[in-house]
Amino acid sequence: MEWYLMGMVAIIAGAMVWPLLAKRHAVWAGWLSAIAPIGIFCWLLTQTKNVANEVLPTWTAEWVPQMGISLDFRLDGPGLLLSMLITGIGALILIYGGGYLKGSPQAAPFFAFVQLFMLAMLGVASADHLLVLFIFWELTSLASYLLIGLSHSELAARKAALRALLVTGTGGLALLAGILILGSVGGTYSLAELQTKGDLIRSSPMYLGIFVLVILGAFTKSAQIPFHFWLPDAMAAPTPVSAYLHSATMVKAGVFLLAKFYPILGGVPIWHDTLTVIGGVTMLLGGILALAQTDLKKLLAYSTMSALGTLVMLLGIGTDLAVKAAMVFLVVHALYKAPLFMIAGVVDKATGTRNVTLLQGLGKRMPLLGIAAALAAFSMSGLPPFVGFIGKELLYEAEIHAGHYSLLITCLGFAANAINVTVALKVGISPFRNRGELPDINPKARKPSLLIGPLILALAGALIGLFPWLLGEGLINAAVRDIVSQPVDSDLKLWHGFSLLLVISAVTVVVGVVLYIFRDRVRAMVGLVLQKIPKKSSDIFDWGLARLIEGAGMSTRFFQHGNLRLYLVVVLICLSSLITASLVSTGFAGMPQSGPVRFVPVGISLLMVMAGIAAIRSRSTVMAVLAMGGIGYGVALLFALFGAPDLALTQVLVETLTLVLFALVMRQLPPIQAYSSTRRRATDLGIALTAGVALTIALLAVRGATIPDAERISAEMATRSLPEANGKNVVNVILVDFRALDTMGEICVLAIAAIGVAGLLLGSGRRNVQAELAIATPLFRTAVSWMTPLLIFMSIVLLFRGHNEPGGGFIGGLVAGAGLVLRRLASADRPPDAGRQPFLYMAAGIITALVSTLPAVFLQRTFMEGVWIGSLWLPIVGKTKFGTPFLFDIGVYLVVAGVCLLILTRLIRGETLKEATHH
Amino acid sequence: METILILLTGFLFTCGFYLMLRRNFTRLLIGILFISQAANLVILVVPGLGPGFSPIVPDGATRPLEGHPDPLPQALILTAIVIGFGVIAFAIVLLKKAYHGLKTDDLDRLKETDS
Amino acid sequence: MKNLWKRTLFRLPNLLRFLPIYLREMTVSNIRVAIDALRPVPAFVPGFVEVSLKGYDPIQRWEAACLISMTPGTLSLDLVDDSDILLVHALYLQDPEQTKNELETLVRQALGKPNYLPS
Amino acid sequence: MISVLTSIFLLIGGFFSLVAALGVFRFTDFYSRIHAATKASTFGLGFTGVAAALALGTTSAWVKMIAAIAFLFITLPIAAHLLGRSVRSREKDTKPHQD
Amino acid sequence: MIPDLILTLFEVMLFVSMALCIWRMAIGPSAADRMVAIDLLGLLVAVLMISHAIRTGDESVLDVVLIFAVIAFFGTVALARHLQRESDEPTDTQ
Amino acid sequence: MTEFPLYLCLLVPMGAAFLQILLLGRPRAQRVVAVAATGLLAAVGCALVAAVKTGGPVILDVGGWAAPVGIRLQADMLSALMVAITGIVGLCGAIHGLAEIPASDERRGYHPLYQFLLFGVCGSFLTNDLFNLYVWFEVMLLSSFVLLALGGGKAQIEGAVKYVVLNIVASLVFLLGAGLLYATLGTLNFADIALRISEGKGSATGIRLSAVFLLLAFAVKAGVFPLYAWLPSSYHTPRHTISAVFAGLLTKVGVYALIRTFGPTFATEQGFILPILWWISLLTMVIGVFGAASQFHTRKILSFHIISQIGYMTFGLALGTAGAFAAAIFYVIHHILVKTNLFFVASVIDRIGGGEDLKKTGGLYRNAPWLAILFLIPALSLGGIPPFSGFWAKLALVKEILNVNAWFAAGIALAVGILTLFSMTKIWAEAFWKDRPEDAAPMRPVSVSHVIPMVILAVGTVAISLFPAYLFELADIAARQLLTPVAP
Ligand code: NA
Ligand code: NA
Repeated sequence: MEWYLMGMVAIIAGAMVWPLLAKRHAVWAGWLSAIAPIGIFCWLLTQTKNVANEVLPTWTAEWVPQMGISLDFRLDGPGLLLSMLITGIGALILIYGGGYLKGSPQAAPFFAFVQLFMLAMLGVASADHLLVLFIFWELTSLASYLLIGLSHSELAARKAALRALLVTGTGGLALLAGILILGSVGGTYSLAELQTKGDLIRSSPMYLGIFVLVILGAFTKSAQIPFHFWLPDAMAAPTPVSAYLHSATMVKAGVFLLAKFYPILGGVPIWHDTLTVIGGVTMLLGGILALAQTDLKKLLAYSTMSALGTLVMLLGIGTDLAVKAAMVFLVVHALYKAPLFMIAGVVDKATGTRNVTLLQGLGKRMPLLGIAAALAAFSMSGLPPFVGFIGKELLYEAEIHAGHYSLLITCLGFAANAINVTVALKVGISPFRNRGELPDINPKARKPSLLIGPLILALAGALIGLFPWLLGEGLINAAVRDIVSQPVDSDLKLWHGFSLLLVISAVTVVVGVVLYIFRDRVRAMVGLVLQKIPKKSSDIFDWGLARLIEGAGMSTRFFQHGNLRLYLVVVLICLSSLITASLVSTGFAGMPQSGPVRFVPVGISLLMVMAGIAAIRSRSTVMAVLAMGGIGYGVALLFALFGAPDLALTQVLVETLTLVLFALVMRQLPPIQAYSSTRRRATDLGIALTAGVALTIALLAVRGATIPDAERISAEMATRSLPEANGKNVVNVILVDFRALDTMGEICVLAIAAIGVAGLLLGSGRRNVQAELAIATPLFRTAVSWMTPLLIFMSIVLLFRGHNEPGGGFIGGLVAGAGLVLRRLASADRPPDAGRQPFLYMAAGIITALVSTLPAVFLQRTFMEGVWIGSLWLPIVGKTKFGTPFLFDIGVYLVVAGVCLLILTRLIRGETLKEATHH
Repeated sequence: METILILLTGFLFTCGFYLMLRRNFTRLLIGILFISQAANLVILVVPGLGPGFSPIVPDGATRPLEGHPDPLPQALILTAIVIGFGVIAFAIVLLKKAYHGLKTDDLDRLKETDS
Repeated sequence: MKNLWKRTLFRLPNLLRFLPIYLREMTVSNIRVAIDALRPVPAFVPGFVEVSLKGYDPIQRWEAACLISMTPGTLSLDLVDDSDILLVHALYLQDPEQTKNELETLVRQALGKPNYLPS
Repeated sequence: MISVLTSIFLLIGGFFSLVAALGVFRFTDFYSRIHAATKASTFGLGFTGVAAALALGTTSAWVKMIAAIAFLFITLPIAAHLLGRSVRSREKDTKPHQD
Repeated sequence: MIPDLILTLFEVMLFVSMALCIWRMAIGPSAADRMVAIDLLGLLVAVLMISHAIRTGDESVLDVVLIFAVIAFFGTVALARHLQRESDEPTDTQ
Repeated sequence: MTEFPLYLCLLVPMGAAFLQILLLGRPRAQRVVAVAATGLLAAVGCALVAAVKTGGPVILDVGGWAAPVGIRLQADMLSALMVAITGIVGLCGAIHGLAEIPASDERRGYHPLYQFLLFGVCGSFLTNDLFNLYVWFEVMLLSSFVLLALGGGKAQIEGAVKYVVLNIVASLVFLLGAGLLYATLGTLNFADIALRISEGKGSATGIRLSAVFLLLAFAVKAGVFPLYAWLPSSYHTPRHTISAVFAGLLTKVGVYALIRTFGPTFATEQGFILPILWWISLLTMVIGVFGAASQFHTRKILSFHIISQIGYMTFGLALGTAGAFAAAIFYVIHHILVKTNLFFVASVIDRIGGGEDLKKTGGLYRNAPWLAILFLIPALSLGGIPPFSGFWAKLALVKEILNVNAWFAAGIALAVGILTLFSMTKIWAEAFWKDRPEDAAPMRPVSVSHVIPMVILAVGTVAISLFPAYLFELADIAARQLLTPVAP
């Protein structure tokens, strides 16, 4: 098995190497790339004995233990058979493809993707772990997508590739689901183990689900009705690809999968009925559709579909004989279909057309090709002594012994076989017959590499026909044995003697020939019938896809309408419903606990309500902004009233700064206009009220049961603040010590905001414009020249006292910032740009904050732990202890001051410059 | 007292929501400000209000007076206020810029970048 | 502005001497406003007067402006064209010339004679 | 004694605050409103501040309140100056402005 | 030590004052009027804080008052500036 | 000193931000710092993963105040993984930025903001404290606001308005949630919250209400249906570097917060929250992929995909089992790598293909076959094609879904997969396969800095694809540590 896997590695390595060569020397690339698959093929030949004797090559390695996935490979009968097709035909296709695509830009990707595909197929053929198998399975779809799209300039090719991908991809996902369920039911993903647990699976309630999902995977891959439509489209791929993927190997993967699952899922009526019916219908329909074609590749494609139907039907019948017939037919079909495809490609290349009604006389021009074509066609027609004859005999035998519907099945099979004969004649004989004028041949079509593949395969068909034991004892018996899970021992024979079968065979050929003779009339008739069919499955698929995309577009436009107001409405609705759901599910904890009502806050609340109503009702921008300021001051007052002086201070400062910001941009925003209709206003009010009421009830509910103070983490903070953190102002100690990390983030937020504001405003005016500031009156300047130093002084006092009394870095920084900005405002002679100064403040602040964390690190203490140096008595401030938390607070102070300075000066300057350029 | 202040915050929230749903930039901003004021107030009120003095250790004591208000929500609010200031400062300038770039302050006309 | 602090210190005694006058003026001013605010119809005769601050340096002008704003019925609005003429809004402007003189006297009382510094 | 004094100061402060607001509310033109706001409010805060300093009786309370009052003396006239000036410059430019 | 009645009386006076301010703010008519009103409102808030300090004896509130007295000026400056520059712009309409 | 790498994860971006502010106006130096700092962050992040793998969660009580009094930083495997991936994505973004970000943006503060963004993201991942998380969210959010609006294009500003407003509202809801939770439980530390809830402290109403507030806030940040609107409005508007880093990291911080909060912390609320999340996630998957299927603009397609994929991640959370958490964590890591990479590819498509409108671009397969490969790796991975990392992520998740016999959900998850693949093929077919239209905008040169990040991320994706066991192991550890929080 190692050789096999090393071969796979060689192939994937080749997929990376040979494309590089193929750009210039495609033929060489073809020959060289065939080495690896030929090597595997040879190794496979050595293994036939072992496999026949049930000594199966295996290999295993751990891969993803968490998912229960190991790289288990195991080459059983069907696997060996499929592997030989993949490598044998694959090698020839690579050689053929090198010749076919010489000089084409498609050559390089062809080699890359075909070898990727080959790897994937070898994986499918040999994987024992179902998920590993699935991985390779999906890779085949992917490779197929890329290969169908090789002629990607054409829309048709892109569409065909997409169809194939979507159909097989969807099937693949179904298969994955089936595998996962199967794995959980069977307790293992090992095919070998599962094959011994067939009874368990079949009796499981999940059986039907598994079955449906698995056959969905198989049917889409093997182009069974109604998923067949992607296959004829896939003929948009270059011929070597069609020959390999869409006739010999990939489409067989579905059949192969069914064969592998037969011991697990097979032998149940539903399996039998479904496969037989779908397979039979596909077989017949493929044949009939083939009759309507004139394009060589389309002809072959539909007949391939018919053959796939046959195979599925045989696995449905499920008798030993049917399975055997299936396995034989699998090989037979590959041996004639692949060469016919390749021949069709050469014909196309030689003459520039694939239309059978136009082609003739090629036999004289290309005799060797003609021989190969004839051999393959005879095999396809089921004439002795070709292997096709053996296949057909077995087919009929299986069909006749199919049980219940054997007569019907046989008739269906008869029809399909007869059509096969017709197709064979059309493809393999008709173009080569001489009916007068000989065509001109493109010399590019005369290359040994183009001929060797068809010849070898066609000859192999003849050879095996003559010596059927080549195939029988080793391969077929082993494959059938592993599918039906019991030893079989029957030889393949070319000659069964004169029997009913022979008669049927003969009649088949005769009917086929007759159909061929009247081919034009038949085609017209079938065409007429097909026209009557209103909707084909490809149409349904396209229609469905179009509706899906349309629906997707509609849903997207519905949800992503671009209206911010409605986005906010959605948020509010979600909020209200979540609150409602929570309250309904838990109920109220109790009536809200409320302390004694105090007169002042109640009054303030009433005034705030007044301001709020004013803000809503007024259409004056100034009014709205001032009302907002009023509310802010009210909140500050409430903070002060409930023992939060630090908060009140911060709130007052921030509120003022916000007011200043608004004042600076207000003029550049338009006056408030009444955009909304009255009705919409009413709706909005309703929504706002709903959300507001829900929120209020939620808050009251939470207030109904809060945790006692003593159990809060703050209790410990209050106790430890002075003794351990050397600060009397617990709030400040929390900010710079207990939760200094919050503050660290917070100063960053401020710095970011400042940089953002500066960035947004950068370049919003010309540089070096001298603008006289209307506000910088002499009186104001004089006043400010007093105030700035005072404010800075106060800010420093606030900073130093912060640890013990209201104040601290933030508050101090805000005051300092206000002072600095005032000074800028008052300077009449230049625009108030602070230049790099605020950035330096910010940087200095951040580095100070960072440095304050270092002593602890150097002293081997915890990150950001306070390190205290000693205490100092300062005027006004009093006795204060100094340590890293204080240093940290200085950092905060610097950042905040820098931020205020940057934001405000940039705003003022942007505005001023705009003014200056306006006039 | 808490109940009354919760009702007040509810009122502020409602005002804020309503203002936010208007189509003007200015009202949107003011709506956001209302909501953030209310949110700050909520954090102070819901855990319970103090009697009026602050959580500062008096001279000679080792911990704040008995019955002091919870200092932690105060610290949280302080952080939230400052962060809110940064955010609002940016938002104000952004909307100013938006008005200059898009030549409208009607939010309903901002539909170019969606699907 | 360099000598701001020095000059301020230099003038401190002057300022302290002036404080009582200032407080008196303010009290009167406030009572008048109070009366008018409580009256059914305020007895205003509003108007503007221009007070000359010629010879005073910027700080003194500022002091003068503050002083005038805090005196009864008058409010400093602006230095006209940023010069040394202070525009004052008065509430009880029966006689503009008299008001102007009163104000200029008040300023001189408070700030001393102008230095006639070159401006 | 101190409490009586405090009470009196407090009430005077309240009274002048009320006067300021009444003025702003009742006076008919902008200039008279700003007159009221500037003068009476200084007194309002001044008296109340002294009352607080008396009531608390600490040095720091006195320092803070005197500083606050001093600041008001500096800032309020300038604020009035700025507001009044801008209104006047508007009146010069345009006809009386309705907001 | 200060009679509760006096304090309450004081606070009522302040409330009335503040309500009047808000009223003026709401009715305008000019932006300058509204600004004067908010200016005064800020100051009244500070005054009310002082009474709280008297009630509780907690001096820390006085720091807020001090800063308030200083910083309110800053707001006025910006508002006045807005007013000044608004003169040549389209104005708010009621 | 085992916690050394832990706080280095914060010090590095913050120190870098400091340097970048100092160096404003000196772009060369800034660029060096940007790459060096992000590289260092990536290295430190990986070191942290290694440290956690060998020694268990790394815990640091900041300032020496033992949690829950102080803020605890905690690097369990989940956090460490997220930080490491943040470093890697940050490095890639920094390199891509070298080629893309114009000098004008650098003057506007791109470099410090970028570092601040990473700072916020790392902080969010490392903190074990609810309010501290709020602060980190804000750091991250505000820098993202600015980065989004940087450059000030019309579309950018418009997108930024929606992004900013909706995210501000979400932040306020978060703040409320944190406040209510503190009122109810008296603590902010995650582990302590879990402990107190399990001890039966706090009112059920309070706990539930704060839980739904947090749910709403994180759902907006994560971009979950129907709260994702800000994302497709804005993510396609800024510079590619910026949208790539956003696409990789930002929503995932929301997902991370959801996992952290509703995984172990609000254990008792799972019965209430997870069913909601269950349906929401399914809708997110579907509506998101519908959006992607209907668009014809590379970054819009990719943006809608983010939403769809978020649905998978939150569904992992909604399942509520350790295995599903592991799957969700795996999914997050995979998606960050892949999605960032796809945005980088979109950047190069924009340059070579002449725009982002798929109808007006093409011919890349012929013009830039290397780009085809670099696109296919993340695209196939996103589409869930085996054996790429996206397949493993979906496989793990679907397995968990099937474990609870949720057939419908499994069906949706798989069906959305095929639509994902469909919309990826749209980019492939239009931009790569289709011939270049005559009127396509001219090609612009591509520099090495455009390509290096794609290669780094593609190598990462391939590594996860071929050796998923390593990441699964880490995800398993992460899920287990997540569900057994270290007691405060
Ligand atoms: Na976000
Ligand atoms: Na994202």
